This record gives sequence, C-alpha cells and structure tokens, in this order.
Amino acid sequence: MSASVLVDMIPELILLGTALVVVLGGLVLEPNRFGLVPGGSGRTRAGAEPSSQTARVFASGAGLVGTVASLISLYFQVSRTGSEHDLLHGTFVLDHYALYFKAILLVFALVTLLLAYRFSDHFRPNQSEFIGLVLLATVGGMFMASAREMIELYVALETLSISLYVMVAFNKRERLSSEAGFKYLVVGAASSAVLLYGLAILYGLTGRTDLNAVSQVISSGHTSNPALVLAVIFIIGGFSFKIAAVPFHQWVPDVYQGSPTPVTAFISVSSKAAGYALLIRVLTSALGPMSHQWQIYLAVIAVVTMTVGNVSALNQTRVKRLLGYSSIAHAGYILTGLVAMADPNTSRIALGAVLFYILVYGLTNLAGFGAVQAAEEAVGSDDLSAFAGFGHRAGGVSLVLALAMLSLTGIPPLVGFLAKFFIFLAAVQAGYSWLVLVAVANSALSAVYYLRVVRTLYLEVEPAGGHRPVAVGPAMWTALGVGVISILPLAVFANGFVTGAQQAASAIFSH
Amino acid sequence: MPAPYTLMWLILLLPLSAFALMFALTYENKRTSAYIGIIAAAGADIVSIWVLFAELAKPQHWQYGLGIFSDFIQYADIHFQLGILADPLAAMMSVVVCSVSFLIQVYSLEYMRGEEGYVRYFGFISLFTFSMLLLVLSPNYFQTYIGWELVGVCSYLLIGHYFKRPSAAAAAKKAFIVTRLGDFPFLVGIGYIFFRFHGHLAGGAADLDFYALKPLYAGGLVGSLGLFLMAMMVFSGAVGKSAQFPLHVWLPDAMEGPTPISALIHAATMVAAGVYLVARTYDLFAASHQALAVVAAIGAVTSLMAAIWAVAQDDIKRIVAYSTLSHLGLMMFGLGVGAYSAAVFHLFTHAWFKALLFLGAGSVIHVLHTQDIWEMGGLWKRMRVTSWTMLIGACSAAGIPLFAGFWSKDGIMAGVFASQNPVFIVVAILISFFSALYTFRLFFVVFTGEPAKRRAFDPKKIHESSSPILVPLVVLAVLALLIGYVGLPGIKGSFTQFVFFGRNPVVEDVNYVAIGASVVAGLLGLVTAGLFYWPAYARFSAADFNRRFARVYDWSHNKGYFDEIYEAMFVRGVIVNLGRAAQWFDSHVIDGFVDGVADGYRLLGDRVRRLQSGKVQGYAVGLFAALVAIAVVALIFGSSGPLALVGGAAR
Amino acid sequence: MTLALTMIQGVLALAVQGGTGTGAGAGTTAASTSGNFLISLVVWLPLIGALVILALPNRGESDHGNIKNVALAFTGAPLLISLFATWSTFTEMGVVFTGGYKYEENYNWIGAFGAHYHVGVDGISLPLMLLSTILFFVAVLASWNLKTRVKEYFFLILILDIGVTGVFTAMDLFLFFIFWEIELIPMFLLIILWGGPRRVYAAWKFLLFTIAASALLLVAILVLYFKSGAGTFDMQTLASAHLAPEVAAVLFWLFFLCFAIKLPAFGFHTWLPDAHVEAPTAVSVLLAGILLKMGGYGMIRICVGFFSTPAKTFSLAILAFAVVGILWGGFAALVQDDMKRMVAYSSVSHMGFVLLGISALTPLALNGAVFQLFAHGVITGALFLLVGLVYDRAHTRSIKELGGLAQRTPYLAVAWVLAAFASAGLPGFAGFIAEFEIFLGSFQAHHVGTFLAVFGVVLSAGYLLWMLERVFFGPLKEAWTRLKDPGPLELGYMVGMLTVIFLLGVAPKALAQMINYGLAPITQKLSGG
Amino acid sequence: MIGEGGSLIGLGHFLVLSAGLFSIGVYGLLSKRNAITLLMCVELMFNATNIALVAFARFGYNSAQPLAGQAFALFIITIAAAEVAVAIAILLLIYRLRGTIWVDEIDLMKW
Amino acid sequence: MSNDLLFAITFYVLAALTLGAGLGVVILRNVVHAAVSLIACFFFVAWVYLVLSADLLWVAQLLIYAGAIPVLIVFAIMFTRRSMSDTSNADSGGIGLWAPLVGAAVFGLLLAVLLPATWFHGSWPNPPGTTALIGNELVSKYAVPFELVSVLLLAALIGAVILARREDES
Repeated sequence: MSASVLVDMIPELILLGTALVVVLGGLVLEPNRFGLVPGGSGRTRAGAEPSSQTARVFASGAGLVGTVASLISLYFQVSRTGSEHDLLHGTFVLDHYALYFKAILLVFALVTLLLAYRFSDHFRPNQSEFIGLVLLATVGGMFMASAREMIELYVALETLSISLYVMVAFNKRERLSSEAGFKYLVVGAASSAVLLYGLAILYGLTGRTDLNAVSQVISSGHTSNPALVLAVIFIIGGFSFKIAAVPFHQWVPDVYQGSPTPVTAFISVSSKAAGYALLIRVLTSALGPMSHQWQIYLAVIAVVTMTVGNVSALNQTRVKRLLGYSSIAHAGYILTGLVAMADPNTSRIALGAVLFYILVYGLTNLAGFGAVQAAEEAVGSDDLSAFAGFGHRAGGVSLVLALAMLSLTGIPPLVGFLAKFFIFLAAVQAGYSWLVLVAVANSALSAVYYLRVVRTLYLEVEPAGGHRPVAVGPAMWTALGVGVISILPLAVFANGFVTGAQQAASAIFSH
Repeated sequence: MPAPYTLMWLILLLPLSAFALMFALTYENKRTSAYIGIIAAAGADIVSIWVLFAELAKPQHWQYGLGIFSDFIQYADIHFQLGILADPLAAMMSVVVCSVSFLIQVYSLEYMRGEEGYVRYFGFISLFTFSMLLLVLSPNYFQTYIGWELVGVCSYLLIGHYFKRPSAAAAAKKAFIVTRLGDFPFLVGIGYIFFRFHGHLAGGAADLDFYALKPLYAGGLVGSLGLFLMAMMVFSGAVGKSAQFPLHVWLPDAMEGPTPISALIHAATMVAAGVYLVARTYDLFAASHQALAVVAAIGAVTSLMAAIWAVAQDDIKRIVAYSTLSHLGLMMFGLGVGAYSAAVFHLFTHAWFKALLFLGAGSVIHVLHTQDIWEMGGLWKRMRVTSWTMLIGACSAAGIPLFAGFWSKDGIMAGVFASQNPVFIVVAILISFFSALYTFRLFFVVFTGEPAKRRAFDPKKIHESSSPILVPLVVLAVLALLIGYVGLPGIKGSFTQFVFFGRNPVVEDVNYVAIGASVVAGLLGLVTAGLFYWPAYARFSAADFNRRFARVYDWSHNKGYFDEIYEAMFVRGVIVNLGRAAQWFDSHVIDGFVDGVADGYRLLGDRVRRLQSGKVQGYAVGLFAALVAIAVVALIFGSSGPLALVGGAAR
Repeated sequence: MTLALTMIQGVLALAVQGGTGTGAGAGTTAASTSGNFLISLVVWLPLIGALVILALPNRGESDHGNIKNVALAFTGAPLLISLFATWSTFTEMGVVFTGGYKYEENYNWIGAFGAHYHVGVDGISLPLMLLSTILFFVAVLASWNLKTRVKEYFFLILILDIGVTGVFTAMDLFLFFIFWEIELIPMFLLIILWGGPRRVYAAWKFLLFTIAASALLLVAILVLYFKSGAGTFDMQTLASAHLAPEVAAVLFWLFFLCFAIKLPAFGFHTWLPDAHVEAPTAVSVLLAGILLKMGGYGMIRICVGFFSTPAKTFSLAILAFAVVGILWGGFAALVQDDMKRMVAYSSVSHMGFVLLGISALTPLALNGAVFQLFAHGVITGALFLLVGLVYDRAHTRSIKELGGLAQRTPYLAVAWVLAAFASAGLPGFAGFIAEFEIFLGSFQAHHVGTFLAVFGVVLSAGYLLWMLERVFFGPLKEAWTRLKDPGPLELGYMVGMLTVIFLLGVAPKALAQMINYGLAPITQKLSGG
Repeated sequence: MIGEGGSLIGLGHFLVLSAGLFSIGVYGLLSKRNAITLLMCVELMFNATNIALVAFARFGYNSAQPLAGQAFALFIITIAAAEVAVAIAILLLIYRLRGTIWVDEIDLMKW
Repeated sequence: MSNDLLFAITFYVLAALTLGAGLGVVILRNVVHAAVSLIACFFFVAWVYLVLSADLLWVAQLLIYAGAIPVLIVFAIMFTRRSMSDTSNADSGGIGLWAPLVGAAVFGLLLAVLLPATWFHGSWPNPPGTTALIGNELVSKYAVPFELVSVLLLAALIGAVILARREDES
C-alpha cells in the first residue's frame, strides 16, 4: 500500500481516527462503568454526573469536528480526482461518483450527530460508543462508495451493517430497540448470505472478483447463462435489503419504529445511500452487460415496492413506522430511475436523477426524523394521535415536519418534487412511461398518508393533559435547519446540485 | 342625417339617466323621482314624435352606431354593434313606447301613492322604457337580444313589485323563466343567422344587422329547411315574449304586478315585442312559407283559445290579460297570413286601447280594492269618466266599427280572407265573436246594473278616481277612438302605406266581405254578452249555461289546464326528477365509485399491512419465497418471454 | 388599514419604476431578460407577505389586525400592479401591443433539463392574472372577520396566491406544473381546517381528484417533453412541436383529463359541490373564482394551443362533456336545498359553457370561453360572497328554512338579485357577453349540441330565480326578523365585484380584443392545420 | 489434495454440497423457534457459500487473481464470527428485557 | 483403488457427514444437541476445505468456526434458557409447510442452475500450500478489505460489549 493510496483515503482515515478518539475518550471520561476505577460501582446515576455531560459533549464535539474535517479533506480531493483513480485492483476506486456519495454520507453523518447530541442522553453512559459507531458506520459506507471489488464491497457492507445492528439495539432500556436489532440482524444476515451466494456464483463464472474484470468476462461470453441470471437476482436481492426494496423490505417498518430515532434517521439515509452507491456500482460495472436482464427485474420490483410501501403506509398511525413504509415506497421510485439507467441512451441522465434523488431524499428524511424526534420527546410517543395539535404548540418543529412530509409527497416546489420529476423524466425518456404512470399514481396516493400527518399536526385538537415542554436544543435546531434549508431553496438553486449529480453520474460511465 | 335622427340617442339616454338618477340620488325623495321619470319619458316621447313626423314626411331608413358602443365587441372580423335604427316601424313603435310609458307614469303618480317601493317602481319603469326602446331602435339581432332580455328583467322586477306576496314572487319568476324558454331557441337562431351570413354581409355592416341581412335570407345561402328552422327559432323568441301558445301561461299570472305595469308591459309594449320582432325580421319569414304558416297557426290558436278562456274568467285584470293574449295572437295571425301592415297597425292601435282597458280596470280596482268582477257592478253612475273611457276601450277592443280596433282588425281579417284558408276564416270569425263577447261581458258585469251585494260595499263610498288617473284615461280614450283613422284602408298616405313590407306599398282594395263578417260576428258577440250579462236586458242566466256546459266552462275557466299540465309534466315530472336523478347519480354512482376506490384502496392497505406479521421468520419466508419465484420466472421466461413486454416501449 | 395603504403605495412605486431586477426566485444567470420584473412582483409579493405574516406575533386578537393588514397589502399590491399592467396594455392595444407576450422574464433555471424561469402575460393570461389578483384581494377582505387561526389562514391564502397567479403567467411548462401544484396543499388545508361539518370528507375528495389531475398532468408533460424532442419546456416552442398524430392524441387526452378534473367537466365534478359547501366563504370564492379557471386556461392554452389537430378530431367528445355538464349542473342545481351547493352546481353548468366554447374551436367561441373564465370568476365569486353573507347572518344556507329576507336585508337582496342576473347571463353583465360569444361561436361548429347547451340558460334562470323567490321574497319568516343588512365593508367589496361585472358587461370591447390578441396564435394554428 | 486427474469428483459435487447446506440453513432459518438456532442456521448458510467459493477457487484457478475465493472465504469467516458475537449480544439483551428468545414471541412491532 | 476413487469416497463420506451434521442442527429436538451438531458440521466443512487444497482455511475454520463460534453459541444457550431444563429446539408456530417448501425450492433452484452452468475453468497449479499465497494477497490486493475488517471488528467489539453488558436498570 503506497503512500498515495493513504492520501486517497484521508477522509476515511480522519473519520476512523475520530471514531477511535471518541471511543477512547469515552473510556477516559466515563471510566467507572467498566469498573476500571476502584470504587466505581458502575451504578452512576444518570444525569447527575457532570462527567457524563462532559463525555457526551466531548464525543459529539469530536465527532462533529472529525466529520467536518473529513468533509473538508474530501473537498480537496475533488480537484485531485480525475476521471479514473483506481489503484488496488478495484478495492478502492476514487472517482467523482464515489466522492459524491462520500460527501452526502458525511453530510448525513453530520446531521445525525447533531440529532444525536441530546438524544444520546438516552444511551448514558455509552454515548461515546454510540457516536463512535455512527462514525464507524459512515466509514463503512464511504468504503462502499469506493468499492468495486467483491471482497471489499462485502467487507465494507458488513462494516456498515454490523455497526447498524448495534446502533439499532443501542437503547438498552427499550424492548422495541433490541427487538428491532434482532430482526434487522436476522434479515440482514439472510440477505448477506444471499448476496454472498450471488457473488460466489459470479466469481465462479468469471474467476474474477474485480467487478470491471467480471464485466469484461461476461460481455465476452454468453450472458443468458442461467447461473448468471441467478447471480443477478441474488445480488440485487442482497442489496434490496439495504435499499429496502421488496421482497427484502419487511424489516423496514419494524426497525424504523424500534430504533432510537437518530438511528432510524441514519438508517433511512446513510445506509440506503451507501446501499445504492454499491448497487449502482455493481449494476454498471459487473452486471453492465446484463442490463437488459436486470432492467426488467428492477422494473417489476420497483412497481411492487412502491405499491406495497404506499399501500401499507395508508393506515399507519405510528409516524416512524409510517416513515418506514414511506422509505420502501421511495425505494420504488429510485428503482424507477435505475430502470432508466439500464438504457444506454438515458443512463447518465437517469443516474444523475437518482443521485440527486438520494441526496434530496436523505436531507428531507433527516429533517423529518429530526422533527419527529423533537415531537416524540415532547409528547412521549411517536403515535400520530399524540401529535394532534402539535402544530399549535411547536410551530417550528411542526413546520419542518410538515414541509418534510410535503416534500416526500413530491409537492412542488419543494425539492422532493424536483427529484421525483427528474427520475420520471429519465424513465419516460427510456420508454418506461407505464412505469412512470404507476409511480406518479403511487406518489399521488402517497399524499393521503403524508398529509394525514400534516393534518394531525394542525387540525386535530391537542389531547388533554400536560406535556413536557418542547425542548429543542441548538444542535437539533441546526439539524432541522439543514433539513429545511435543503427542502425549500434547494428547488430554487437546484441547478448546481443537479449538475453535480450529473457529473458524478458521468464519472461512473467513463471507466 | 337630418335633425331629429341625430338626436335619437336621447330617446335612449333620457330614460336610462332617469333610472340611474333615481337610484343614485333621489331614492329617498318620492315625488322628485317620479317627476324625473315622467319628464324623461316626455322628453323621449317628444324626440320620438319628432322622428315619427320626419318619417311621415319622408319615410327613410337611417342607422348609426351608438357612440363608444358602436363597436361594442370588435376584433378580427367580429363586430357586434349597439346602435340606433330609424325607419317607419321603429319610429311608430318608439312613439308608442314613450307615450304609453309617459301616460302610465302620470297615472301611477296617484295610483301608486303610498305604496311601498314607490321610487323602485318608477325607476324600473324608466329602466324598462330604456330597455324597450333599446329593443325597438335596435339595428341588429345582437342589440335586439340585449333589449329582449332586459325587458324580461324589468318585467320580472315589476311583476314582483309586491315581492312579499308569494304569488307575485312566483309569477315574476314564472314570467321570466317561461319567456326564457322561448328565448333560448331565439339565441340559437341568432347563432344560426350569424353562422350562415357572417362574412356575406355588405361591406361595413356590423354582424347580424337587420338591413344588411334583408337581401340575404332569400339569397340562396340557406336551404328552405334551414330558413324554416331559422325563422322558427326567431319566432320562438316571439312566442315566449308575446305569450303565444304554448308559452302563454305566464301572462295571466303576470297580472300580479301593479295594474299600470300590466298596462305598460303586459299589454302595450313588451308583449308586443314578439310581434315587433317578427315584423322586424319579416324578410326571414317571408322567405319561408312554412314558417309563415306556423306563425299564422300559432297566432290563430292563441287568439281563439285566449278569447274563449277570457269568457270564463272572473278576475278583471285576467280578462284583460286574456284579451291581450287574444289580440297578440291575432297580430301573429295577421303576420302569418301576410297582412303585414295590418298586423303592425293592430299592434299600434292595440297599444292604446289595451292600455286604456288596463288603466280603466286599474281605476276600478284602485277604488274598489278588488279584482273580482262579480264584486263590482253598477259603476256606471259612480265613475262616469272611467265608465265612458272603458266603453270606448271595449268597443275598440271588440272591433266595433269606427273605433280604432275596428280599422286595424279588419285589415287582418282581410288578410285572413285573402288567404282563402277556410279554417283560418272560421277561426277569425270566431275570434271576432268571442272578442266582443268577453269584452262586453266585462263591461256589462262591472258597469251596468246595481252594485254587487256579495261584498258589503258602501255604494256611497264609490267615487270617481282623481285626475292623475283620469287624464291618461281620457287621453287614451281619445286615441282609442280616433287613432284608427290614420289607417283607413285603401287610402293613400294611410298607415298601411307608411309601414309596409316589400319594396313598395300595395294599396289593397277594401274587402267588404271580411269587414262584414267580422262586424257581424262582433255585434253578435256584443248582443250575446248583453243577453247574458246586462242585467237590464238579460234573457239567459250565465250560471245555468255554465252548469249545463260544465265541462266546457271548467276547461275554459281553468285556462285549458295548461298550468296544471305543465306543472305536472315538466316542472314536477321532468325537471325536478331530472334534477333529483342527477343528484342521485352524483352521490351514488360517481361518488360511489370514487369512495369505493378510496375504500378499496384503504382495505388493500390494511390487508397488505397484515402481511407485516412482526415475526421475523415470516419476513424470511417471504424473502426466500419471492426470491425463488422471481428466479424461476426469470429463468423460464428469460429476457425474451412475456416479461420483455414490460420493457421500454420506446425501443 | 392605514398600514396596508402605505405598503400598497410603496410597492406600487417600486413596480412602476421597473428597472432591471434579477427576478425573484431565480438565482441563476439570465438567459434573456427584458429588464422587467412586473410579473415576478405579482407572483412573489404574496410570498413576502406570507413570510412577514409568519414572522408576526400572534398572541391574540390584538395581533390579528396586523396580520390582516399585511395580507391585504400583499394582495392589494399585486392587484394594483396587474391593474396597471392591464391598463397599459389596453392603452397600447393595436398600437404597441399587437399580440404576443408582455412583461416577459426568462432565466435559466435547471440547465440539465432545459427548465427556465420564464414568465409573461399575453391576451389570455393577463385577464386571468387580473382576475386572480382581484379575487385574492376580495378574499382577504371577505375574511376580515375571521377569528380562528388567523395567522395560518392568511399565510395559506397568500401561498395559494403564488400558485394561482403563477399558473397563469408561467411560460415554461415545468414552471407551470410547479405553480399548478402549489395550489393543492393550501387549498386542502384551508378546507380541512376552516371548513364546515363535512370538511374532512370534502377536503380529501378535493385532494384525491386534484392529485389525480396532477398525476396525469405530470405524465403528460414528461411525455410531451420527450416526444417533442425539443429538449425544452418552453411553452411556445412546445406549442409548435411536431408530434406523431397518435402521440398528439394521447397527449391531448392526458392533458384534457387533467384539466377536465379541475374545470370540472361532467364525470369529474363531484368534488366541487362538496368542496365548495364545506369551504369557508373566501375559500369558496377562490376555489370557484380562480381555481376552476386554471382548468379552463390549461385547456385553451395547452389542449387547444398545443394539440390543435386532436382538438379538432375529438371536438364532438368535448362537446358531449360540455353539453352534459351544462344540463347536468343545471338540473342538479335546481333541486339543491343548500344555497352554496346550488351555486356550486351552477359553476359546473357554467364551466360547461367554457368547455362548449373550447369544443367549437372557432375564434368567437374561444374568445367567449376566455371571456367566460373571467366573467364566471367574478360572478361566481360574488355569488359565493353573497351566500357567505347570508350564512353569516342566518347561520343556515338552507333555502327551505330561509324566506322573505329582502324585507330585513334589502341591500343584500339587491346584491343577490344583481349577481343572480349576472349569473343567469343577462345583458349588462359580463356573463352575457361571454355566453353570447360562446353560443354564436359554437353554433358554427355544432348545431344540435349548441341548441341543447343553450337550454342551460333557461335552467340557470330557473334555479337562480327560484332560489331568490324562496329565500328573499314572499313573507318574512319568524326566525329572520332580526337579521341585519351587511355593513360597509361587505357592501364595499360587493359593490366592487358588481362594478367589475357590470363594466365588463357594458364595455367588453377592450377585454375581448385583448383576448383575441392572445388567441391569435391558437386560432391561426387551428385554421392553418 | 485432489489430483489433476480427479475426474470422479468435480466442481459440481461440491456445489451440490454447498447448495444442500445452504438449503438446510434456509430451512432452519424459516422453521426454528429458538433464536440461537436461527443464528446457527445463518452460519450454515455462510459455510455453504464458503464451500462454493473455495471450490470455485480450486477448480477455476485464475493466475491473475490466485485464490481469490479462498481469501473471500477467509473474510467471510471473520465477519461471520463478528456477526455472531453481535447477534448473541442482542439476544442476551432481549432475553434480559423480555425473558424469551423465542422468535415467534419477538413480535411487539407489527403491521 | 485409484487415487480418484479414494478421493471420491473421501468426498462422499465428508459430504454425507457435513450434510448430516447440518441436518442435525435443524432436526435435533434439543438445542444443545443441535449446537453440538453444528460444531460437527463446521468440523467436517474444515476437512472439505482441506480436500479442496485450502489449508489456511482449514485451519481458520477449525479455529474460528469449529472453535470460537460454538463456544459463543453454547454460552448463549446457557444464558438464555428459561429454566435449566428448557433446551427445546422446537419449530415455531405459524410457518407450517412454508419452511420445508421454501428450503426444498431453494435447493432445487440452486441445483437446477448451478449444475448445468459453464463455470470459469482454470487448472490448479498444485502449490505447496496456500497460506503464503493468501497472505501475500491479503497485504497487497486485499489490503483495503483487510484493514477494513479491523474496523468491522472494532465495531462488533464495541457493540457486543456495550449490548451484552449488564447495567443497572434504573
């Protein structure tokens, strides 16, 4: 491993280092819980300990600083990176595509950290570890964005996944949290196995693990080999778990509901984004010659996914669960973009649209979950009925939530609409008008449940009885602000973002 | 353009300003308002008469756009104009309108004293006068239609003057809607005319211009069926407005309005607008014989039926109203058989004597506060002026020789006889008979004999009306007596040579057979009325007669049951049920579908959601089962099977 | 009120000065500008107002005044601007203005897809922009006595304003769609939050219908974008795009269905009575006065303007929609007991006239259709205001329960009678001009259909006058002896509305000419193709 | 160990073994009640994959990427171990909170 | 007996043992027995690796899979018993026929696809041992994943420790 490679990995390394510092800092600042300090019984009283405050502030602060530093270093890489920057046999590809995903992953991590700033009180005394895990998961995600080799992609994927399993179950006092962790893990492991089997078949057919090499072998040979078809299906299936597509979607609502809210937010954006980063990489490289196969497969999956997501969300009353179903539905929309990507004529525009969508969806979802988290803290539940009339009590938070819901519905001029529009645009151009029709109908019907949230916030009468005051810390405000800013004016200034996404998209096709 | 013609815009402006002035400034001041209206009408009348004399001196046709409204709508090749038209017909009619309006406002000064809505009343009369004149002086269908609708509005407003009375409110609505029923084909007919002749008009003429259209109707642009339909649609408007069969039902009800209104709108002017319209567009009708036949038939039926029904009515105003119907029918009849000048002449004379009859009836009602003729009687001695004027009016209406109605009616009779259609001739004679019968029935019952005993009147309290009421009566009586002489048949320079159809007036020989038949029938009617209803000479009992011919009487008394039939068939039977059906369809079929889809979707949502069992093994089963299924399908069908169908259609 | 006036003055001064603004909402480089930002001002001033309202405190009754003043100012200023624009266009008509667009602004927006921020007005959109600014101003006045959730209410009204004026002024189809959609949520919330007893059902129904329409619109726009091959959303370019006949036909129907839902044409109309009945007065005014017009505008601008050949081919089908809608609405209105529902059904009927004009495709009929859009906007707006005034007093809209009101509320009765006359299409009022043009024009194309449709005027006279008879005339019922006539504010805006209706009825020439200039490209295409 | 002439036993045989083991894992994953058995079954599936990978590496030796399959398997073994550790930690947590690790009782969240 | 035949017999025996042990995991009624069967299975798989000339994997399998993981699992079983006697390895309810059906379907699918496939073919160079080769690869080609695994293990370590540790439940 040469030094230049290490330079390429600076953002990841910074983040990794930060994670270590955070975790070690946690050990130093709250040493007594492991019985490291004589006399410390591990029975510290929550909240009363000044050290726990310090630990939280330190962990969050260090995490934020590290993330920002990583982001800055990433910025310098943009200028360094040409179209192709691939050493190490495909295990670490650095192109604009990877950088795009790394950037949005870091932004997502940043917002998640802000969301977790207060929330990590729930994890006392393990806040540092939580922050550390967020960072480690992000590192995994960033490696996923750069992976173009089977082993590397699997390791990176699992780095992200295992961190997430832990994070989901992190709320140790909450039964739902551990249940969610368990379900997540079981389905995750099963899909890992499926993915691995698919990769194994691919490897067996080609004798290569570098996906580009795989692609060359495939395109020189016979692509309707049944084993190849099975590999395609298994691999896409394995990734479907990450991106919450049918039939690997059923964990989603349970995990979204059971996880600590910042984790839900993180799963819904970072894990998904990283999953897409990898899926797209695999589809365009190794499975590129098979595009006519997986195009149809994805089209069917897209229809089923968005329909199942929307239909299931219809009568859902728990907001986080509802957002879980919404996440499934949105996976369907993004898959529509991937369908268009299979067409060489529209691949760039479609991928650009998908990349833009992922960014938009991520920011919108973060804003939404941020608001849900704040509301949940105030009313003590994420049940919709508890949110009744919340809009009159906490205007700001409710407005954010409402905007996020509207943006997710795809109401112009919010940025969620733009994103959808671009995807549909690409799909129509690729000749998939029927799919767009289904998607548009679905997205129209999705308004029913998104607007129910909005309506509940403002329309319904607040349930009687005192509530905790709405305490939204500065960190939360920042997070919400990021969300709102991105939901509203991104539409006006979308040009730059779309152009960026287009550039990133072009990068992957220029290999 | 000579002097009176350049001032014709005043005819329109004066009443309109009066209306505006009353509502804007003097609403609180009753007398001032009334005088404003009267002065405006007088002013308009003076200009009208001036124009009439100018026309009489030299019949000519002038028309010009109305200032800023002359290009009311104008773009591309579309040009709808508001303007002024002067020709003998218009000049004659505008004098009628202005004069009657003036007289009636004078009459109303007293008649409406103390009534609620005094200024509103005068204001609407001014507005009506304006609208009617807009219609009369209109050079094209467009403006005619505007005036047409506006007089309808005024009629609505004035019939509903006593809006607190449910019957008045209902009558106003009925009048408006029934006339509109006739108007809508008229509007379509205008569309038809526009469609056919737009682009063929002589250069510079606005769309729908009467004079520009004159040569076009028969010019071969439209086939005979087209012309017939066109004429029928225009005629439909006339049927509604002039209350011809089968849209006659509104006119009797319209008597809910104040009596001077009945005189003005529902006798002299507005209801005559239908006749005026047919006269105005006579070129169109002349181009289609079938159309003329229909006009004649409708006119004849209306005239005869109304005359028969009038005999069995008890309400003084309704009797006069049916008389109006009958006369309007007669005019249509005349137009239909080609007696153009006579029909228009009858329109002219009818205006005066019918206004007279209404005002006379009003005078009686004003004094007696009842409209039932059986509660009257013996007024001859108490109300001399009213009685005399009424007698003149009755004679004129019944076509008693030498009175105004006689001259005009006999022109029509001559026309009917000239048609040589035996049915028409018989009907015409019957009309003459019944006209005289109901007119004098009214006169004898109300004025002769002793005051009725059914209601306790103190005969001493019955007195003649005051002068503002009597002056118009007298003026009108004089006119009803004398005005017929402007149209002596067969004489050069008479009415028929002033208002005529065609290039040159045709001086017809006097048809003595027609005159004789009509006069005999009329006198017969008079005698019959006297034998039944003049107490001093009564030989027969009307009550007996009614009992014996109960079916005929009931039919006649109930106006042929038209109201009931319409109510049952159309209003309740069709219209309301259609409305209910539409409502039902909306809420059950369309909404049922929409709600059903929504419910179904919701149900589907619940079902699909149940798959989310919460048990992780269930998820795993679904996962692997789906995976296997997808793989099997993909392997069996590959990329060329049915699945390929879902692929991009573009490629 | 004084605050409002001051603000109006300031804003107007700014607008008249013109200058070279960068165009609100477009932060990107200019593609081509005309150094004018009049339209942007009309469209985006309400947004500023909305933000100001958002920032204002809302602690209680005392703060409501400020909120209302701001709302008034930020709807009043656009009104003045569009009055100014209309007036200057009138004066230039035939001289400087001989068709085409005015006050055009064009900025690149999203270059990757060729979407522009491109606004401007022509003879069709300028009247509609004026109409919307009038109605929004009146709607604010009509909501002056609102006491609940004042801040949210006016905020939503102003947001709604953006969407509606935007739809009429957008010259870029993408922008058009965005504006089209902006309307959706505020309207939904306005119904569901301030509506009547069945507001939830009505609001959802409104939403579902509207969203279905948007879905169709979106797909149609996308397909058009690609099939045209122009790579742009520019509406003028797309209007002259060459499409395969079957593509054009499909697109025509996609757009048509979308606009038919909004209009609403028969079969898609059932959302309308419910939405109107439940919505608060001012919202009904906006809904009927302006939102329905978006459908008509879209049909003329896009269905006819873009796809003239299919429009001709399917003329009879449109006619069927029109005729059935006219008669259906009329018959249904006859049997309604709720005054508002009756007016709502009358809207169905009267918007059928618009459709009739569109189906005929003659210059006269199209002109009438646009005229009807404006006329019906004001007239129905007035009718809904009047229903609201009755309801405010009697707290019922049931025709059966009311009776003899004219004796207690003469001014209200007079206004009602005038508005009813206008709605029934009587001369002297704007509706007559529109209907006359439509009927004459459409007879040129469809004889029997027009005949049947014209029967609608009888029906409209029927239900309106029958309602007047039962509500205002006849003996005064016991329950209503204490009713009071409307105050100066209500009379003020009613007089204003009626004046507009009347002025257009007696002096329609300028508007008709302006519309004709706007329609010229469309009619040329119709006669050429 | 397998000679070059090993013709009786080829890649296919190992793949059948792999497929069998994988299917057993799937079956167990779907049917067993004890969460720990579920974990064991997942491990079976990983092992099946590994067998396939190693067999591919053996029969499809590629000098450009020698023994990639084996390396892959090595990574999988490592990661599987980590996964099991985490899984068991979660199970212990669930057991502490709920007193059960029976899969069909872990269904607080549904619909 | 030829080398091939000997090899075949070895394979079949190993395969039978592996599959048998695997089946044992899902069939045995006692979860402790199932765990023992799992150990056996892993053990046999290790020998399969050896048959496939993967000596390093053979070691790794024996150490990690047959060694470490079962220990964890047995500990887990011990910790999570409801009572000392509750070691049931029963089927869960509600799945019914799905599990055998899907399992069989997966098996069928894999066989149907994998057996007829044309795999990449390369001749085995018969290296003396694979350990050095793999080790070399790990620090060159697979350096990144190799390093990344450590991150993964760190995450797993943190997670396992945090989650499994008993805290005071306040």
